[in-house]
Amino acid sequence: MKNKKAETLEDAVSRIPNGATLLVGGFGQPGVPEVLIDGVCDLQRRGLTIVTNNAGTGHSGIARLIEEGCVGKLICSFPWAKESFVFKELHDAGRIELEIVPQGTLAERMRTAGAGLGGFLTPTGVGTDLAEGKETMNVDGKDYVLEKPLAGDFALIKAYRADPRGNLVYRKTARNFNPIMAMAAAHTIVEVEEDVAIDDLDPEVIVTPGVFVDTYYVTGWYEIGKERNAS
Amino acid sequence: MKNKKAETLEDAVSRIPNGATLLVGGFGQPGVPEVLIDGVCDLQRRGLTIVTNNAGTGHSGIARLIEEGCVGKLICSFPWAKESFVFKELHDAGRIELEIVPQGTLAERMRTAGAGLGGFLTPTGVGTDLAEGKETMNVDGKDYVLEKPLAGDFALIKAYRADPRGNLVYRKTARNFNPIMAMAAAHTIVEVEEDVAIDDLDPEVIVTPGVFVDTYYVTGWYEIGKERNAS
Amino acid sequence: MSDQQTNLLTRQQIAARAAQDMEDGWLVNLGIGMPTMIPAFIPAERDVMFHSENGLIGMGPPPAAGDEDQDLISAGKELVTMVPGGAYVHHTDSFAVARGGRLDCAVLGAFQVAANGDLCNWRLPNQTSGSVGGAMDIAAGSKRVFAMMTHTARDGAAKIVTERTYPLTAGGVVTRIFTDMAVISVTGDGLVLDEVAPGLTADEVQAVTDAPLIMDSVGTIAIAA
Amino acid sequence: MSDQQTNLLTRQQIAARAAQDMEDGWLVNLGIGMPTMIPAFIPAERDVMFHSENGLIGMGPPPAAGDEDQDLISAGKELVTMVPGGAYVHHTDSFAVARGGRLDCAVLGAFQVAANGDLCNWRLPNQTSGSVGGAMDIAAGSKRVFAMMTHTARDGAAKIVTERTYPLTAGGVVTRIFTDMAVISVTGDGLVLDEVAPGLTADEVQAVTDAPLIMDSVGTIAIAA
Repeated sequence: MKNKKAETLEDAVSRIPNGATLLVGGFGQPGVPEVLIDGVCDLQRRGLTIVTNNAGTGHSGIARLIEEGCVGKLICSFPWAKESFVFKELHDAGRIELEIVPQGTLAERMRTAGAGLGGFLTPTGVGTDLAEGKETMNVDGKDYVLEKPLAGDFALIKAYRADPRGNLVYRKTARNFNPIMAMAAAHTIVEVEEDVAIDDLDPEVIVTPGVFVDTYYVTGWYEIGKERNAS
Repeated sequence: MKNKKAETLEDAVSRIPNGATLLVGGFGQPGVPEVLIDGVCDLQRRGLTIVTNNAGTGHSGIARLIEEGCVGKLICSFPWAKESFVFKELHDAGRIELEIVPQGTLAERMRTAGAGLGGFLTPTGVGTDLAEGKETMNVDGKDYVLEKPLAGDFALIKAYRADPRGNLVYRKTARNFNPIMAMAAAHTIVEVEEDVAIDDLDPEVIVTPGVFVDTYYVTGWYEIGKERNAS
Repeated sequence: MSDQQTNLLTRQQIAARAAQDMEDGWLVNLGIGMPTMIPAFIPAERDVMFHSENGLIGMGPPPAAGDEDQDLISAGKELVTMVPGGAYVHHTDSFAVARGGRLDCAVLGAFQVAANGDLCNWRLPNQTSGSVGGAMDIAAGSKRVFAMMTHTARDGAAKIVTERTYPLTAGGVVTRIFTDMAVISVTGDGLVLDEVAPGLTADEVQAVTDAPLIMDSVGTIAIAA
Repeated sequence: MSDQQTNLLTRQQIAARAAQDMEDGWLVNLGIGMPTMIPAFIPAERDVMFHSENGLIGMGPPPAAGDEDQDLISAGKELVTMVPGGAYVHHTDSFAVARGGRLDCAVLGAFQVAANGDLCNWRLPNQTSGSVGGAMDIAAGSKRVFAMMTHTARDGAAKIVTERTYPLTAGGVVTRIFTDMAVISVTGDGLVLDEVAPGLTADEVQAVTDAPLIMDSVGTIAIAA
C-alpha cells in the first residue's frame, strides 16, 4: 500500500511550486490547516492563488502567507472582515488580486471540478454585480447564472482522523469546505489531529474516502492562534 | 416537534395522487423500499412516473407496480435486465413510456434538483444517442451536455435507522440513490428497519439530515423477494 | 406628533417581534448581527430549528461556561452548541439545504429593501467591493426572506424604497420587513404596513419610508412587559 | 496457419493478462461479465482497490459461505465484501469519483472499439434501446479505459474497426484492448499490436481486425502454466 503519511511538515508540502492554486479549508478558525499553511510559508513560494472562505486573521495562517508576499490572488467569499487587515493593506496597495464568489457558489464550483463536470446553473447572484460577465440562462422560466468549475493544484485541508488509506473524518463545524476541497484538487494534503489503524474507521462514517487524499501529516491537537509546540 | 412517524403503511403513502412523479431508491435489491412500494400498489393510482435505476424484478416491488398498470412512465438507467420481463412486456405493448438516463447523470440530475440548481454540464453522453435533443456546450476546450434537474413529487426510500427528526443512516450498498432522492423530492417517505431515540444517532455520522425527511415508517428487518410478515 | 426617538424599538424588541413569526416546525437561517438575537425569544414549546451555513443543522444557544468547543461555531463565528437531533454536513450539502428550498425562512440584515422585495445587504454603493459570504445563496433559496434592520439609515435616509439604488443581493425575495418602527409585508400589491411600534402612527412611519405603504389595517407591535 | 480456435485464450486467460496491467496503487472499476474475473489474478502484494459505482470504494472478493450480506453487492449485483480501509458512499459521490478522474482504470466489455478509441458497448444497432447503466459516465471519466472482449463477434465480424458503426458509449476513450487473440494499444498513430496469443501470428490477428494494426514489435501473451 502506498504510504500517504508524511513524516515531516516539509515532506508534506514541499512539492507545491510557485504559481500553484491552493484550496485551503476552514471557516472561521475551525478546520483551518494552520500547520500546513505555516509549512507553505516556510517554502517562500511566490504567485500562489489561494481559494478559501476568509482573507486571514491577524498575522497568522493565511494572513501570514499574504503578509510574506506569497499570494498573488485570493478567491473568497468574505474578504473584508476586521481581522483581515493584512489582506486589506496589500489589496489597497495593489499587490494582491481579489475574486469574490458567493459562498455557496464557491463550494459548488469546487464540487463541480471534483465531480468532473463542466459547470452548473445557479439562481445565486442573478442580476447582481457578481454575475457580470457570466452567461445567464433561463430554465423553465427561472433565470440562472452559469458558473464554471474551480479546481486546485493542491488542497490543504484539516481533518480529525485519518487511516493509512487516507480515509478522513472531521469534527463538528471544522468539516466545512474541507471534504469538498479534497475532491477538487489534483493533490490533497491533509493535516490530522491523529492517525488510526486501518479498519479503525467505520466505512459507514467516512466523510472523505482515501481516494481523494494523497498525503497526510499528523499534528496532534492544537489551538489555532496560540503558540504551538514543535509539531 | 412534528411527528414524522407513520403508524400504518397507508398513513405513510396515502397522500400520493394519480400522476405523481416518484423517486424510488435502491440498486439491485439493497435499498429498495419494497414495503412502501407495496403500499403504493394497494392505492391503485394511475399514471405514475417512476424514477429508479432498474425496471423491476420478477413480479414484486416496482414490477408489481408496473404490472398492475399504475405506471405511465419509467425513467431509469438499466431497463432491459432479464428479471425485468414485466416492464418489457408492457413496454412492447406500448403501455409504458421509457426514458433512459446514464446512471451518473440520473443521480446528478436529482442532486441538482435537490440543491436548487438549474442544470449542469456533464461529459457523460457527449456524441451519443442519449444526448440527442440536448444542448451541448464547450468549456475550456471540452464538450459537455447540458442536463436539467429531475425532481420528484415524492421520494420513496429505504434507510437503516431513523430518529424522531427523520435523520437517517444506511447500511452498506443499500445507501445508493436513497440519500440523493431524499434531497430531490417535495415529500420524502422512508421505510426504516428500526427507529431510535433522539440523540441516538451521532450527528457526525448522519447521512441524510431530517430536514429532507417528511415521513418514516418502521418495517423491521425483512428479506426482499421473500414472504414478509405483516408489517 | 409623538417623539419618534423614544418610541423606537430596541434591538431586543425587534428580535422579539420577529421571533413571533417563527413558526412551529420551521428551519431558519439567521444572518449575522441582530437576527442572532431571535432564538432567545422563541417559546420553548415551539419547535424551530436553526441552520448555520457552515455546516450545522440544529444550531443551539451559546455554550455554558466550560462547555465551549472551538470546533463548534456559527456562521457569525460565535461559539454555539448543537441541539439533540441535529446533524453536521459539509459546505456543499449545507448550501444545498439553503438553495434547495429547505429553509422555511432566512432572517437577514439589510441596507435597503425595495417595494418589489429586492434585497440589498452585501455592498454599499460607495464601496468597490463587499463581503458577500452566503447572503446571495441564502436569499435566493429560502422560502421566505425576512429583512431585519433599523427603519432608516443613520443619516435619516429611507432604507425601504420604491426602487433600490444599492447593489443587489437577490431580486424580489424579501417577504417581510421588521424594523425599529414597523412590520411591513411585501405583497404583489405593494408594501403593506401591518404593525407600528407602540406610540407611533402609520403616517409617521410613512414619512420616513420612501415606498408607499398600504395602510388598510394597521396594528400595534405587541411588546412583552 | 495455426488452428485459431484452439489458440484462442479462455476468458480466464484474458482476465489473467488484463490483471498484469493493473498497477500498484490503482483504483479500478470493473464492468459486468468478464472484467469481474480480473481480481482473482492480481498478486496479493500488489495494492489494487476496486470501485463499484453503486457506492463501494474498496470492493473485495465474494463472501465466504455464511458471511453473505444481502446489503453488500457489486454493480453487477453479485454478493461481495469490503476490504479493510474501504468506504461506502452514495450514488452521486460514487459517480463524482468516476467522472472526476479518480479511477485509474475502467475495464469494460465492448461490442465494438474503433481505431480512435471510440467505445461502443451499450446498445446494439438493431435495437431501439439499451441498458446504459453507468457505462457512459465511467467511460467518459476514467483516466484509462481498457476494453475486454472476444476479438470477433460470434458471426466472425470484426469488433475492432476503423470507424465505429455501433451506437457510441464514449468517444476516444479506450486506451488498450484485451481480447482472446491479442493485446492492442490505442495510440495517436493508430492501433498498435502489442502481443498475440501463443500460437497465433500477427497476420492472423490482422486478418480478423478491420482496423489496420501497427506491428513493429509484437510479443506473445504470457500465460501462467
